[in-house]
Amino acid sequence: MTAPPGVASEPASELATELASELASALRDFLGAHAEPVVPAGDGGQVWSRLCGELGLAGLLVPESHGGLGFGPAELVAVAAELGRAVVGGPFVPGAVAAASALSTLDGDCAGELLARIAGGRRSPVFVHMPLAAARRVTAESTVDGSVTLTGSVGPVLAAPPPAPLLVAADLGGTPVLVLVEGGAELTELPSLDLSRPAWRVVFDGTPARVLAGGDRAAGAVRRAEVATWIALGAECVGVAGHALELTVEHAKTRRQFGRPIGAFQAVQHKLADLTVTLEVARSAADYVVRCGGDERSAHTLAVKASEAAVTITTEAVQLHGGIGFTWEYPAHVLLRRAHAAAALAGTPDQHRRALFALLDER
Amino acid sequence: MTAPPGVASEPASELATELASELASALRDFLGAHAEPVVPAGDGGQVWSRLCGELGLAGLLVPESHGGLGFGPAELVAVAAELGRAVVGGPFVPGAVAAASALSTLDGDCAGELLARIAGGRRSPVFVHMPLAAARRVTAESTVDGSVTLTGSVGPVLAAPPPAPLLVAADLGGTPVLVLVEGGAELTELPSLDLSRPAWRVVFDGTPARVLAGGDRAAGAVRRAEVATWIALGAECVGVAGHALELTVEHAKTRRQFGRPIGAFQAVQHKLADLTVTLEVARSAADYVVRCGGDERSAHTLAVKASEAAVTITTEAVQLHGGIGFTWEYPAHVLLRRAHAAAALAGTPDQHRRALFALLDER
Amino acid sequence: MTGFEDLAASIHAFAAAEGLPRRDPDAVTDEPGGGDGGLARSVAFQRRLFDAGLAWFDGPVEHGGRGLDPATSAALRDVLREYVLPDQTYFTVSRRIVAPTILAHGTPQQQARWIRMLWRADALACQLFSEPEAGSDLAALRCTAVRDGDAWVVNGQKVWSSWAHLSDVGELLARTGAPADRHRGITAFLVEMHLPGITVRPIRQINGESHFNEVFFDDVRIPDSARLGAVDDGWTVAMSTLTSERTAMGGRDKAYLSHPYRRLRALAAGAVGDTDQQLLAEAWMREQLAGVTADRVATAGLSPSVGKLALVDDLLFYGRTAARLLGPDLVAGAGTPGAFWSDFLLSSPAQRIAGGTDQIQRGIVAERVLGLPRDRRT
Amino acid sequence: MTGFEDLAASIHAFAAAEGLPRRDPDAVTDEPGGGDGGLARSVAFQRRLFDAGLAWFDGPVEHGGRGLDPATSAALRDVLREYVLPDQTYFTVSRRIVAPTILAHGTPQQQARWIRMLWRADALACQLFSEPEAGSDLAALRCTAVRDGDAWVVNGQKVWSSWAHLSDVGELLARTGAPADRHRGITAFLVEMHLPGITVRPIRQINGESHFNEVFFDDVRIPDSARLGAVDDGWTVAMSTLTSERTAMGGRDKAYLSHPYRRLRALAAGAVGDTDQQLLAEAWMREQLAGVTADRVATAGLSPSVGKLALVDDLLFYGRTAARLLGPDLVAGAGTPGAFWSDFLLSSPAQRIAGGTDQIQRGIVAERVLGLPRDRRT
Repeated sequence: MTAPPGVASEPASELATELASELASALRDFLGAHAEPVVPAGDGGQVWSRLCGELGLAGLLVPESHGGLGFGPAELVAVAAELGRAVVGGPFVPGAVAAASALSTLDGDCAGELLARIAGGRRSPVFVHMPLAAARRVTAESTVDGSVTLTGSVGPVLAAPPPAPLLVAADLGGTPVLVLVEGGAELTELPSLDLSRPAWRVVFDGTPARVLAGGDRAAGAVRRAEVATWIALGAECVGVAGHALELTVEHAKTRRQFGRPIGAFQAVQHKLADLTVTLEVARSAADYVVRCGGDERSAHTLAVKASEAAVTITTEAVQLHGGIGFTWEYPAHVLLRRAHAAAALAGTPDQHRRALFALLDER
Repeated sequence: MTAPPGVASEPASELATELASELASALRDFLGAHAEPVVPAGDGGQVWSRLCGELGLAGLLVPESHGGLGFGPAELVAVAAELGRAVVGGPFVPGAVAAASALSTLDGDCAGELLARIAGGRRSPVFVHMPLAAARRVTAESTVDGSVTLTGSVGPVLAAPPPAPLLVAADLGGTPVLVLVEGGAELTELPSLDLSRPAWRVVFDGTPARVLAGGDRAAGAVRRAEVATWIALGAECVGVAGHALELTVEHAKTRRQFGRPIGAFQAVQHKLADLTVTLEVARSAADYVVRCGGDERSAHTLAVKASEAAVTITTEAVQLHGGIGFTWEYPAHVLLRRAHAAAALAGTPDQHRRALFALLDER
Repeated sequence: MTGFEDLAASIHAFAAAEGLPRRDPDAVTDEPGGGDGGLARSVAFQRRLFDAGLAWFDGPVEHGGRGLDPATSAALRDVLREYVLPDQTYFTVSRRIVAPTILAHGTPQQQARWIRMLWRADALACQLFSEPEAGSDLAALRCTAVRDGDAWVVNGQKVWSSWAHLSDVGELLARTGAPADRHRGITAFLVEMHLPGITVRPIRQINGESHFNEVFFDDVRIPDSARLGAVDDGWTVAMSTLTSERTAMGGRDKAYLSHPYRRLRALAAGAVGDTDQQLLAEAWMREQLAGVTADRVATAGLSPSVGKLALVDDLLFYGRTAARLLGPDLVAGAGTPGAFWSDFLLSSPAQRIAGGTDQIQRGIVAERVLGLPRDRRT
Repeated sequence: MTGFEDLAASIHAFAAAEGLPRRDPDAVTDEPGGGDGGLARSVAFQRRLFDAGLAWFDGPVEHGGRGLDPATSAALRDVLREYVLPDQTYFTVSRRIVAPTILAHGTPQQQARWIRMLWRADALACQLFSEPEAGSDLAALRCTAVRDGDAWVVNGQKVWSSWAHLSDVGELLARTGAPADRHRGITAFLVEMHLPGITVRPIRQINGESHFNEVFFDDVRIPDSARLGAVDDGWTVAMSTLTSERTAMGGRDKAYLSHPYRRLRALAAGAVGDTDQQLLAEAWMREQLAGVTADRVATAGLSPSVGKLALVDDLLFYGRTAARLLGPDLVAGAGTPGAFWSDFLLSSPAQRIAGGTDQIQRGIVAERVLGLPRDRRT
């Protein structure tokens, strides 16, 4: 068995973990000042834009040689968890995570320029891809001038509105290719569950594109982007779950019924204890990703455990809040929406377990 | 879609249901006097023998024309639940249920005589069969004198020790046959989980047998026996689960910790409430079998819901009893053992759900 | 079954005259949550149904019912369910929760005044029970009713009142004794919702809709003739209402999600993998058993709280299963199955709160079904 | 990491001299529950290991430990775990539960007397905490110790005491104040198990084995020098012991079930269906994460109660999964995987009681981790 591709090939050093925790703490302060309380509707990506401008987060995974922060899985996990916690919008996952991960595997001026664009935050590309989808849905055809045209569609996926260039995984006569689309794709925003971050459907109909890589290099770049996406969405879910549990514990301490805080009732206490265990197992999965240097198996593990934890905890959070949790104004549903959407877009736990078993049974 | 084969083809009449409930009540009185408290070790089938002798239960499903009680699914469910409740041993399932169900579908003197033997309780045959097994494991070969010889093995299965004749489903050159083995099979008792009722491995090695039916009639007889087995083991599980919950509720009312009965603690109350819901859903599944006249889909449903309920409730019962539930002398583990064994021998819930989906998707 | 055949024939004839479409057993059309099918159409239909004598089979004859036994009535409702009816969810509180309470506890005048109107959809009713500080702990309610001659003056706030914005009458619980008396100092009333001093303010829900309301009482005068039950005996009335509510929530008449199996089956296109087969078979079983359990609640004395807890578990399973089957298509936007199930995932949790939270139901099962010692709540 | 390389080399050399087989990462050999590998062999091995300075990496040097930091020690234990060792389960209570308590609360004399002996397997220890009427409610214990000059006289009964039938010393909790004082009137002692008046009676367990005991005290005289901690301050000592116990139960050193993934994988022969693939992948993930969680308990301040609850959930999952994969082979009799898993299904529930029940652990998480208001227990 060859080493599975991952966000990085080395286990995280202790220094990296320390850095990650400082980064998370700075981020939480920033978001505490600018993004709390969680708002029901999207912020149009404003918070994310400020994070890029003020903290350079767009370049999180971009090598320092291309103007980025050059961070690894430890920092990715820490940052994504904080962004999830505050339900931040914007193209963090498809751009700073997926596109940067894919491009980092490639040489060449074009990839380098795109990475610099990501770090600089202008005309940054986003990677549009259906994780774990059964079939590649976009086909490429060669044209006389050496470029290609794309036909097909992907979605729902995370993306960014035009004029963001798109990185697309496509099939060119049986060979995988990674291509860049600078315009001409039709993007439809899907107004749906997660009000803070829409999903998109992207349709290509003879859309011109430029091949960045083909064959094994394309497949490797795509896989790296996928793995990073799973890690980012999984870590977001850890943040969402932690926030939902905190809100619920706080509610249990302050809401009084039958003459005492509802958190003094054993039924509520034990339910919250069980949810704590669920959350901590998901946190262990985040730690596991860092320990494994973001390898593929750990990414599947985080995607499963974190998305299940986020969905369970946000669902129970709504219930434990009673009527108030069921109102539009209270943030419980904002977290529930993000949990479901992130889980859906990361690929279902069933798909991840299936893919993981295939890796385990390879040898 | 043709009507699925079942224990009986008609939905239960109200009269049948009334009869069933009277039968159950008589049986509980009898077992209360002769089989309580539950004993850790097997009783060698003594209680079952008395039930056959005094209440004629061996002939439960045998038509009245052959000396039986001629009952249907309502009574089967009621009786099996009481036998499960008291963890009664003996060849109730492979004999009174499975063999009688298979033979009831056949005409002919031989089948009639075997049914009469079941009702009479002497040299009664038992049906040995792997429910939901992937492949038929016994092959038959014709001999010159018109009978057949069997080769292969089945097990773990419910059976009865020699000299009980065996009904066996076998494959004769691609055609299913139902055969009778009057001797010559090698039976090994498997001393295992359920101390009150061993499982068996049955090996045939050129064992002479007599063909009772072939082709569709054999397949129909086998299917009828299977469906009846699922219903009987499922209903046993309902009885086991109900008994385990009663013991636990009683323990919660009497065991005191922190100055009050543990059943006054909300955590224990809510756990017991959840187990009650689990039990009642399984009881609804038993009712559903009766409503559907014991059809195949309802049998799968009962097998799944009752075995899951029995395993869950007996497992939690052991936990809720604390240390005492973990001792050999206390009956909690006897119920746990029967629950696991009945669930294993009925076919796993996964197998039943798979088979059920195939039926649902047939049309 | 006396009269069954005749009445079934009447139903079919009525349906033919109304042009009601047969319910296609393979079609999946109903929406969960309901209440969006057009009130006027539902009301008009309900009046014709009632006038045809086909709305209330087990109701007393003097109030417009047919006076039939429960089993026959259930069978007749099944016949009616063979047709696609206009949205019935507006009427659940009126017919299945408030009307039975008035029948059990109301004066002959109150019964004559309201019951026929509620069943004929000439009036809609709501419950006025919960308050911001009295949810699960209903006995902590603070809204007061103070006697003033032959009237009562009501002040306070209610919340989570379904359909209050559409209702003509509300079943109000108000404090008439000292707060320390808890459940002993409460009286029930039937309040006309159009009285001066009543303000109804819809609450925007998690899914953007508004079926719940806050209701404010500011010196609202109601006559003593509107009192339901004895003074300070409102707790008895309330418990009877809540039992009806739990029964209604788990009953066949108001399945929160119709056709769960078929809805989910439609999400698994092509060759269904083994895991999805398992999920779908489980969904099918749950759907069948929910019907049996509802019948056992209605006719065999099974605790409505058991039925409601089983229902809640089913709803969680259906939601989770839909998310598993849909994958990314859960967020596929308006008009798709993803949008339907997104709304379901957001709105179904209300079933775990309304009519008593899961925790309250478990407490009821523990104490009343299992006879465990009373938990020290007060 | 100072000394790591040298000590790792020493371990490999020791293992070679002992002829210890390498643990085959693909083999699945250990048994759950343990304690059936032969006490004499385990004891003799443990003495040689201790004398080689390879038994206790993070222990104080004066008691025979190496005085290394936790991370290095954990890494060295991982090196040792590359080999198949004689059954270590006899020693868990001695080394991981009682010895740390003596280190934290014992006098210098008690430490000198016992700690080395416990780590060198010259003595085995047991806990004497639970009583028939004091299980989860440990503060209700009734076994008394009455002062008599420079000694204490102990009377009463203990129960569920693991390995008491093999032990040389027991950590006893006895009532020295009034029963109404509850946890304030309890004192801890280190009782030599061979004293006159002590009777140990094994309890036959659910799976037919006997690792637990009842222990009876009949006018047993113990010197005051055997007292652990201050008079009436035994609760502090007990809490420290219980924390060690919870940590030990969730730790890597005593994984209750070794190699769960490989054991379960071996049950699925041939082409593995999708449902079974899902179950196996889930088992693999749980196995990996249990290791991370145990490390977080050991080094990152995660509550041992969280670790223990996660472990219990894993054990339930493994048992259920084995039953699903085995089908009828669960009852296939002695010497088969079915027999192994049957025993597991019977014996693993003890993990949900020992060291504090699931309910007790949840209470600890609620109060100490989440800071919820104290539940009214006393």
